[in-house]
Amino acid sequence: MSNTQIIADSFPALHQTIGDKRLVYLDSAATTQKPQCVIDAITSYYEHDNANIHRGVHTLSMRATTAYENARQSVANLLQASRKEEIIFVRGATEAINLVAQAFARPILSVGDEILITEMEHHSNIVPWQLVCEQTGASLKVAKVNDDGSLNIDSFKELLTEDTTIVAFAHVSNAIGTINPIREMCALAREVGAISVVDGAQAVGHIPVSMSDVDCDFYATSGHKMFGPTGIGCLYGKHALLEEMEPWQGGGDMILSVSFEETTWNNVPFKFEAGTPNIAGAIGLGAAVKWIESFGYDTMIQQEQELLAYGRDVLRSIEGVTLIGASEHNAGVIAFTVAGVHPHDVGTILDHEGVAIRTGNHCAEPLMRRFNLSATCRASICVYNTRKDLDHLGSAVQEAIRMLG
Amino acid sequence: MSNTQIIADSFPALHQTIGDKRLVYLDSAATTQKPQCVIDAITSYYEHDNANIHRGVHTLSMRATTAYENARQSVANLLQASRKEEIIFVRGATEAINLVAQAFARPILSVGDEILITEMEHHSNIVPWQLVCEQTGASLKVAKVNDDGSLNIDSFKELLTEDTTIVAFAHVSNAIGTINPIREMCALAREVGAISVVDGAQAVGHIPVSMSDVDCDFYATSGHKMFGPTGIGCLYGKHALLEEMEPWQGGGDMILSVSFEETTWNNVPFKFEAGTPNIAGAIGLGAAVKWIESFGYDTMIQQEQELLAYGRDVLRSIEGVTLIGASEHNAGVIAFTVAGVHPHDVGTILDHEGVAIRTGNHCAEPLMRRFNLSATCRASICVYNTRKDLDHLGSAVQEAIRMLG
Amino acid sequence: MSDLRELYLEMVTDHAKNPRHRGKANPCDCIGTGNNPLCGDKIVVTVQLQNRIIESVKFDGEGCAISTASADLMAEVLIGKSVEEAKKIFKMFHELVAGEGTSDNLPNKLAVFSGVREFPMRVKCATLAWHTVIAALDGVEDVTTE
Amino acid sequence: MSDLRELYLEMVTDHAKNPRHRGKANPCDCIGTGNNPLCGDKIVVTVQLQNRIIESVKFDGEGCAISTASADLMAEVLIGKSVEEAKKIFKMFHELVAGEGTSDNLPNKLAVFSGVREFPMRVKCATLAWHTVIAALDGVEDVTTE
Ligand SMILES: Cc1ncc(COP(=O)(O)O)c(C=O)c1O
Ligand SMILES: Cc1ncc(COP(=O)(O)O)c(C=O)c1O
Repeated sequence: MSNTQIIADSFPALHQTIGDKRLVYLDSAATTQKPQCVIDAITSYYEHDNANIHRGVHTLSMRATTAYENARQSVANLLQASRKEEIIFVRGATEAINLVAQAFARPILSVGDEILITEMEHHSNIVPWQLVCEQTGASLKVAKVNDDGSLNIDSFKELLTEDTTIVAFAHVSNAIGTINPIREMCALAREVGAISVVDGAQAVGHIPVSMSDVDCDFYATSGHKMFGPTGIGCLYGKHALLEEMEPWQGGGDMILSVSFEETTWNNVPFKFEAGTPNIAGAIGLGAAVKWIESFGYDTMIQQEQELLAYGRDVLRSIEGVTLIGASEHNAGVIAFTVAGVHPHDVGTILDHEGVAIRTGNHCAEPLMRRFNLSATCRASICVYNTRKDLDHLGSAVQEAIRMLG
Repeated sequence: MSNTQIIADSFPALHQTIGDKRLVYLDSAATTQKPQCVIDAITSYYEHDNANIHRGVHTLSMRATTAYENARQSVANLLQASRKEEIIFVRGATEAINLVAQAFARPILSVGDEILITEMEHHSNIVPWQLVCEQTGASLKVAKVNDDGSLNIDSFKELLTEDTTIVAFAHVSNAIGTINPIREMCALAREVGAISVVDGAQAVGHIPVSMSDVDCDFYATSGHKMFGPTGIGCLYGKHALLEEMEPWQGGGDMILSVSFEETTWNNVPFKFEAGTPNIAGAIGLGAAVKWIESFGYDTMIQQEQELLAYGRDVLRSIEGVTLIGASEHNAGVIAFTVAGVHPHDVGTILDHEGVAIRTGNHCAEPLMRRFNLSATCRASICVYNTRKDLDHLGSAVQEAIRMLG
Repeated sequence: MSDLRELYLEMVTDHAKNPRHRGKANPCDCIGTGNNPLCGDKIVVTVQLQNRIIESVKFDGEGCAISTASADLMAEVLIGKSVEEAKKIFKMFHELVAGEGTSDNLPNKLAVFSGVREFPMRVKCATLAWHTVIAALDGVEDVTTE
Repeated sequence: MSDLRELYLEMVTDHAKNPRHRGKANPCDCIGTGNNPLCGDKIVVTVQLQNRIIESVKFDGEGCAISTASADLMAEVLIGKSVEEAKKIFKMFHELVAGEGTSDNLPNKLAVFSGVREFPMRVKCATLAWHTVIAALDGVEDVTTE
């Protein structure tokens, strides 16, 4: 049995038909499907260990606490963080970035400070900075994107100045798949004394990510995009920065002691995990990390790159199809348009053929505008996809052209 | 088969032994166990419908969106909100209260404004207000608690003045179980023009809660305390207030349109749900609501009150045991101390007997201080408990006294 | 599985490809902007009124086949109708595409959208122009179908 | 299931009930405050030093049996030891209760805490006083075991 077959077998949701067509899931950039081991970890937690954590003396609470903290360690290992306390569990990349914007940036920003982002950011890495700019008087700068979808590094360098306090950018673009040279970008940020925030939502689970190598200050991830459950994600932060920061939310577990006169914060990472966290989510994420590790990034990259090249060929060979921002260093995301057929109609027709893609602005309106588009079609690839899936994509697109083109 | 048996059967985690003792779970105020239907709803979502919501044209995305929005409707029905848009999905009660403190209170508070809370609040309903007081210069007032654990309503009335901007209090105390007269308290708040925020974490799933009856402005709940999954909860807010408020977090789904010059917020409730939400969590919560409804509050109250009375009797009959704050209007929470045995040791010995209770300050340090205690034991009752469970509690406490008393 | 051909009837694709009412009403008595974040589409609807009778409806902006055809056929149908009639028609149209009503009392041309009921994700496309024109008539500027 | 009697040995319960070293060292050369949010306990440890030799250790505050007995026996063991020896003993003690080491090289009296290793939730109780005294010796004021 092929590697691909083994993988496909362990994802229950992939084994279904849409109408009378086999499901071809090419929307993993929106959310990945979950391997059985992740689903089982959640079920098993609820069926055997369910309890609140950290404050309990009883056995279930101890088991739940251990499982939750082991998940933190697993994530720390996967990301090659130097210690598990650098991993804060949040709802997802969006909350992670908002946490940095509010708890780290807001207190230190004022008029004259600049935040540098790029034209290819997801709304989640734009709006939190717009909000904090409005709150503090800081201003937002935007580095340009080249026609091929790669970052215009000259524009980035030009806008990176002594006034730049924070630099925030995607590791991998969700809309077009560009892989940014984040190590170099973080180094450039450090040179001007700026703090780097990397939006890794689309990277983890696809390409290796190492905090010790990248040397960024913050890194945001979403569990549901790396084979884990919804409602869980991580913020990595350098320990020294996390220590300095004030908490963001207040509540249980994030304090050492509360009186009406004075409240003492708990240690990192608990200081940032107010209230009962998504315990089952963290445990499911831990299982997802184990799955990624057992599969191995080498195989992953090789398969996804191979499928990316194949998928691009399939689409390029169809008259009327234009690929958008198909850069050289690209993850498995193929953005395209079809002449004469609106992406939304393409999406409906593809769905009818069993092919699930995403259409629209992909929460990246400014990037769409950069390419003079209001919407695109996006097929995103994951290890469980096959060449056959991309063949289906191709024939479904041809069907769309036949119907409406 | 008795009602109680039927319930007990549908909670898989309750069917286990701790060492060689049957598990007696009396820690439901920390988190409730989950009925099989909730676990199945989560599993089924991941195995069949898993997709990101709101922006997809394909079938899975449509199914996921429908299930997620149906869950919102279910919660709205359970809470008797006037429309489903008044329900915002959050991580839990803690995040709900922080959302109100930051997105509603922070922009309107300034020096001279007062926030009134009570001595029996959970840290999650204290610290967010302390933070916002520090940020705005507003000040925190604290209504007293009587010796029997009930709210001192005179103190509450006295502290409620024209300067009071926000009043925040628990529906049910997690530490001692007091049920507060929230309808009356909200009416008093309205009289002075204050906004009422009710912390309902311990109420929903135990006693009926009706927004249309209570007429509060905000109401916070945690899914994991009402038979639902971890990582999900709701903030109810009056529609007009939610409309007025600025968003709290920025990201995907909470905006209508983003440009670097201007960003337009989405409608309520999406404005407050930035990023991919806990989709599986919301769907699981929807299933929990269905479970509560099918069980019915009448039966629930009757059973819990009966068990409360029985449990109090069991403990009162043991020499050396003192009940703490055992008020007349009480939910199924029994707080107690054992002469000569520290609560933490009680907890360990009970665990050894299979009895799971919580010990410590229960995230209610100020209340502990009010009773001159640093910690208590807390047995909390849920519909799946039985008299036999409470008999076990009694004999385990006697064992603790034998060993250390 | 529902049939795609019920959604993309020839009349729909024809109006989508060759809309007759693109542009801006002149004079323009009211204007509305609609937004469907799902498609990334925006539409501007302009109306010329005379004594609360619609003289002309025009729309502009890019959209999918369903929303374009719907806007165009809406314009066709609304000309000569009173504001009140327009609202009544919208109500019935909404019920039709949401699967809660029939096309019995609707202007004939709108019946081609019956197929939308089988595609719930497309209901917003079919109703965007309608929401927008009603908002324009009510004097509200921005609407969204999400 | 581990045996409770291994946790609550007679020596432990005796020192918990009748601690010999409650109070405040006088003169007090260093002081530390420890905090175990799990029990809601707080402990204050005071130390009298003479040329980096511990002359006296006292503790105050309320705690569970394990943390009280551990504080009391710690005080007993540390008297006469150098700061460096104290740190070494703590390291071994921590390994013992965390289940990573044995009591072989530990002062005899501390061996009674071997049972703690079977109760992971109680490790923090057994080490609170130790963390606090080390912090006091290092000049750090507040510690927590969470
Ligand atoms: C690049 C990027 N950043 C951030 C996010 C936001 O992630 P989430 O919605 O899980 O918070 C996404 C998800 O779409 C993304 O693709
Ligand atoms: C009364 C009360 N309020 C708030 C909370 C906080 O809930 P969560 O930890 O689920 O955010 C709790 C939970 O312990 C509680 O009992």
